Amino acid sequence: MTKKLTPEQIQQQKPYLAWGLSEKEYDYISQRLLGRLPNYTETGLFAVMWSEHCSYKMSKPVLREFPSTGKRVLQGPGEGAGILDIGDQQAVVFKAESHNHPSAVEPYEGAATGVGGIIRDIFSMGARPIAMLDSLHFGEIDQPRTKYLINEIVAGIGGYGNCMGIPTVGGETTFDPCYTGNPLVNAMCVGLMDQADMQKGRAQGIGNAVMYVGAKTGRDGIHGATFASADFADDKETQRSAVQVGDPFMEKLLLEACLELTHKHQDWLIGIQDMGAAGLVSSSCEMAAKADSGMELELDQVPQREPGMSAYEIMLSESQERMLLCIKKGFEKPVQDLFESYGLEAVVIGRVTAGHQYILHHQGNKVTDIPVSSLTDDVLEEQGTEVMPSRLQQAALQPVWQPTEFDFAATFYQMLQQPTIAAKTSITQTYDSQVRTNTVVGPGSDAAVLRIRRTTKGLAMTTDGNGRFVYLNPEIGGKLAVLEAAANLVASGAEPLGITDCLNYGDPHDPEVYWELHQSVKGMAAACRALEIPVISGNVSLYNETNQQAIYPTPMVGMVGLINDIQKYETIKLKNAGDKLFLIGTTTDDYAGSELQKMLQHEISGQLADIDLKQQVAGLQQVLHAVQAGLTSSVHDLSEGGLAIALAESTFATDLGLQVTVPLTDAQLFSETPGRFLISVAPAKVAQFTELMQDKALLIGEVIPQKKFELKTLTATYQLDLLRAQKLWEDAIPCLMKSKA
Amino acid sequence: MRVAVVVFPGSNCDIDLYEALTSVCKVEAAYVSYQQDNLAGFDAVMLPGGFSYGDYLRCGAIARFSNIMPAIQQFAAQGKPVFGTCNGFQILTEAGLLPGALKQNDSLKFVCKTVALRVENNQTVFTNQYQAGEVIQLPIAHADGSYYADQETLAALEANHQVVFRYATENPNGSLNDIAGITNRRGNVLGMMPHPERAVEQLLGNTDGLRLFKSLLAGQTIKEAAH
Amino acid sequence: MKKVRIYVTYKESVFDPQGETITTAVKSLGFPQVKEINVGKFFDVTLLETADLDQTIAAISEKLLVNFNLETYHYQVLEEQK
Amino acid sequence: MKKVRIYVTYKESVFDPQGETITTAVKSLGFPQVKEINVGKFFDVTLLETADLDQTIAAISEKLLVNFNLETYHYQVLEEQK
Ligand SMILES: Nc1ncnc2c1ncn2[C@@H]1O[C@H](COP(=O)(O)OP(=O)(O)O)[C@@H](O)[C@H]1O
Ligand SMILES: [Mg+2]
Repeated sequence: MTKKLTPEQIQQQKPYLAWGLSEKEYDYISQRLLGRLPNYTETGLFAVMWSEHCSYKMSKPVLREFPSTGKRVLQGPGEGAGILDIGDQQAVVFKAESHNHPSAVEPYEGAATGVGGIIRDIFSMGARPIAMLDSLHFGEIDQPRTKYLINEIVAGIGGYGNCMGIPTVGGETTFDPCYTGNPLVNAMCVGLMDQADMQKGRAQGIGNAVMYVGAKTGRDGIHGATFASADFADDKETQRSAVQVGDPFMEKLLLEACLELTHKHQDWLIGIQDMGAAGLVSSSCEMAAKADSGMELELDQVPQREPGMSAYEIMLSESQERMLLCIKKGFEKPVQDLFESYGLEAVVIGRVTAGHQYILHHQGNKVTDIPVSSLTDDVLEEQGTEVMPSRLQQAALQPVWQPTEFDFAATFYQMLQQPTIAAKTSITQTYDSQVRTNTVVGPGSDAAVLRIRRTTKGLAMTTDGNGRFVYLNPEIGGKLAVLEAAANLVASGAEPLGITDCLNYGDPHDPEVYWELHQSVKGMAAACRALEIPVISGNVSLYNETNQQAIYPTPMVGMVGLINDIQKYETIKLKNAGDKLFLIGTTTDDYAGSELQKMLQHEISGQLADIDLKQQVAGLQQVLHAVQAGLTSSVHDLSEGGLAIALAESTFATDLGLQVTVPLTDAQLFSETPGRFLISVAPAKVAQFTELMQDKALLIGEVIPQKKFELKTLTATYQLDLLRAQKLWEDAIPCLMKSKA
Repeated sequence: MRVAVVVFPGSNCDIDLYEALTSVCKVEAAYVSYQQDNLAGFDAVMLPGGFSYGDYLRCGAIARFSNIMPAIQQFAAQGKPVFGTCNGFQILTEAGLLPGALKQNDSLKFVCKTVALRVENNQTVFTNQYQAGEVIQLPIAHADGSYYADQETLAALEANHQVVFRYATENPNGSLNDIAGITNRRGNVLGMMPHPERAVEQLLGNTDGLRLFKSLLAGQTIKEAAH
Repeated sequence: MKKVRIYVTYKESVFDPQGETITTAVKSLGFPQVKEINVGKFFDVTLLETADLDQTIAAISEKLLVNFNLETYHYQVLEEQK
Repeated sequence: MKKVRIYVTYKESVFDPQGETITTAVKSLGFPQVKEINVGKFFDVTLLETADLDQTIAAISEKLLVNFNLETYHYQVLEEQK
């Protein structure tokens, strides 16, 4: 430990620069906000609270573009998670969180603690977490380090969720070289609650107690928040470790104890919030700021795992599995007893005070005395500079890539083995997707579906994002991310309700990156408005770079939808021989950013066709109506790999085959034109179905009882081997993982 | 019939058992905390799956010292039905109510999927509604489900027909003799890695577990009728 | 205070999938000279000086730390502490 | 042949929830004299005699057996074998 610097030494030696605070910010804090020089602890608090990770100082102006209101919104952005009304006095709660940087350094614990953090966000709202989803983006499976990252990250996600007894029901996994040094690990948690149990993270009422519950505070994760916001260089080993270690067992106890408190003892409780990034400082000052209260904390009361921790370390520690409560004066003892019955410690560490100061005492000294709002609300917003990336300016001049002659059958089998398309069973099988017995559709279909017990309803959920499209055109790519998520829900029979997101980008000080961020958010926002759904929560992860090489701009969309009659959910699998096959939506030559292009060209290029949002949304609605009316036997939206892959996928794990004739070229079977679906319909329902779909449904064939795939395109006829296809698709990722690099 | 569903710190399939019993089978059930020390008024005891004590040390190793365990031992000694699935099975072996032990899966990974099981013994209070030799499908979800016992114990298990369920097509974890579920000598304590409580509703795609609960109820009626 | 290290391993007859996997991995990483790797765990127990140290350690091991169906153990007193 | 035992433990500052849970369990089983239990693992590596034993062991540990984010290791040559 370095000896603590005096305020004057801090001013002269500027250690805050290394902590991420700029000189301009430091001067603003000392001259305008405090009227004096901040001491060591205070400077540390400012550095972490004013980091992008905690303050969103650069992304905030962009995030304002998202629609966040609507008739179902009970809680929009700003709390632990957003809440939507689903009728019957119930609500669905969800949020997504990124843990990219911690996972790049320590993949198992990084992924595990990411899951732990997002779960706490959900139960801090008073909701019972009912499902987890993830969104994983890795480099190509051709290096030992990537294999290690995949194994450990997947194990970390499963390790935490499985132990908590929260099913991991869906997600996405893609592979591109840009994620090699900086994998993306986004996790989403969905909760269910009675509206009467809704909680907020606020501390108010002079004299009320601030209570700390859960794990003890250690030195782990000090500067985690600023570390998450700092550019990423190759890691080094040290003797000490600041890596946070997750304890899902502790979190399970914490979950049950907090739910008992929020559901049964609302008269004791004023507010509750989890300690996430920047631990105790962010949770406590946010709780005070939201209620416009003052707060005084006694840091010696904070349960500590290690001796000799400084005030700075106690406040900034990111030890996991901790919550902060504001409890009505006089109820401290019953709260302690409640947590004690779960084997957990609950300790009064401070009080809500009159005024608006944030005061910390440690070992007899007042170590901090600053206005609450200076940490939370007075942050200097930073308007980024924006420049269209030069690659896009050049792309406009280049000829469009079109696949020329290729061997269709060979390409078909090869496409099924591309890891982004191939079966993810080797991953999803290590997640408990069924615990709590509500999972109607688990991993492997377009969206996951859960029933809501004691109602006739269900919830569908999905995570989607395609960095390639966003890289080629951030605005259109942003629209596509939202539309793809909506298509996955609609295919499952659900009406989209709202989204959460993780915005994964490079260094926002790079004007090209900032432009990408802004444009893609614009696209996402436009799609949300067209769908009339709000963005109710989200997370921004910037500085996703290794050695100055940024990832594809990768916004992840987590979307939740409502199924009114759970008996009418839909899956992608063919059900009966004799069912007619329909292709919905027109197919054009869209290969820019497609899996086909990536496979054949080893890189992506070109321009995306513009999207008519109105028409897209109308198309989604028609499909939804068809599913809701019970006219479909199976529905699959077309995404990576286009129609050819969707056809194959819908036969896998069935005894059925296909007889298909399409007015498309061989290449067009792999085109990724958005807004299309593959739907099978029982003969008796065909008339009603085609009438409902008007001219949009093109009859392309029939489901047959043999395991065969007969395909006639504009140019040729093919007999494809479905058993071989399925085997290649299933074995692709396990084989790559086993192969020696 | 009244069934106790025992809840240990870290249990997480407790609700699954409870709902299978109450919502689906319409049987009276109650959660019983690991801190309780008696089971008066219950006709059967069920130990749920999950991660008692985080699976720290060994799965089930710490839970077996809970306050409730002597009551379960006594309950079993009286010949009353005791059932454990997944972590419940692990706890029953750690407590010595069932022989052998459950090791880490050979794959070293957690595995969640549906597997085929053969009903090897349908003469138990838990399996009388199945056909002998019948192959059923049940979900598994565990990281430590590889059954191990020494040769002598295995031979005795086989000789006494204590192997009730065996993996039928693929052995997902490395269990010796493909063992998925066993009873004690007397047949009133059953432990199994698969989760019958996850397979009791058509909506969730599988009802092969339902007859395990129905078996218990059928046994009850027979006994009551004989009074 | 005493510090005792209790070593726990699988019995000879019990297959150890982890040991096997690690052995294979190490060999394929370019260490053909490695013949075998066995894995075990140990518990460092810090406890107050007692007259019956042996019995205490045996009791803790047999009651909790070791599963005799699978495992076996031995221990070693590590160092004298104040 | 040589037999080397590599001991792997968490670094000092790393939180070990398992060790904590086991300590609590042991105390509550009637062993109040126990102050702390730390858990570690060990690898018994059997390998052909090599000149550069130290480097080999270090390489195996660093490449595969030890996660330096959290863990640290040391080793000991166990016995001479033929
Ligand atoms: N990392 C993951 N975790 C959980 N489920 C996953 C993961 N990756 C893929 N899946 C599941 O695999 C199926 C196929 O995923 P994907 O190809 O992304 O579907 P889509 O193209 O319809 O969005 C989905 O059901 C998805 O939930
Ligand atoms: Mg889809």
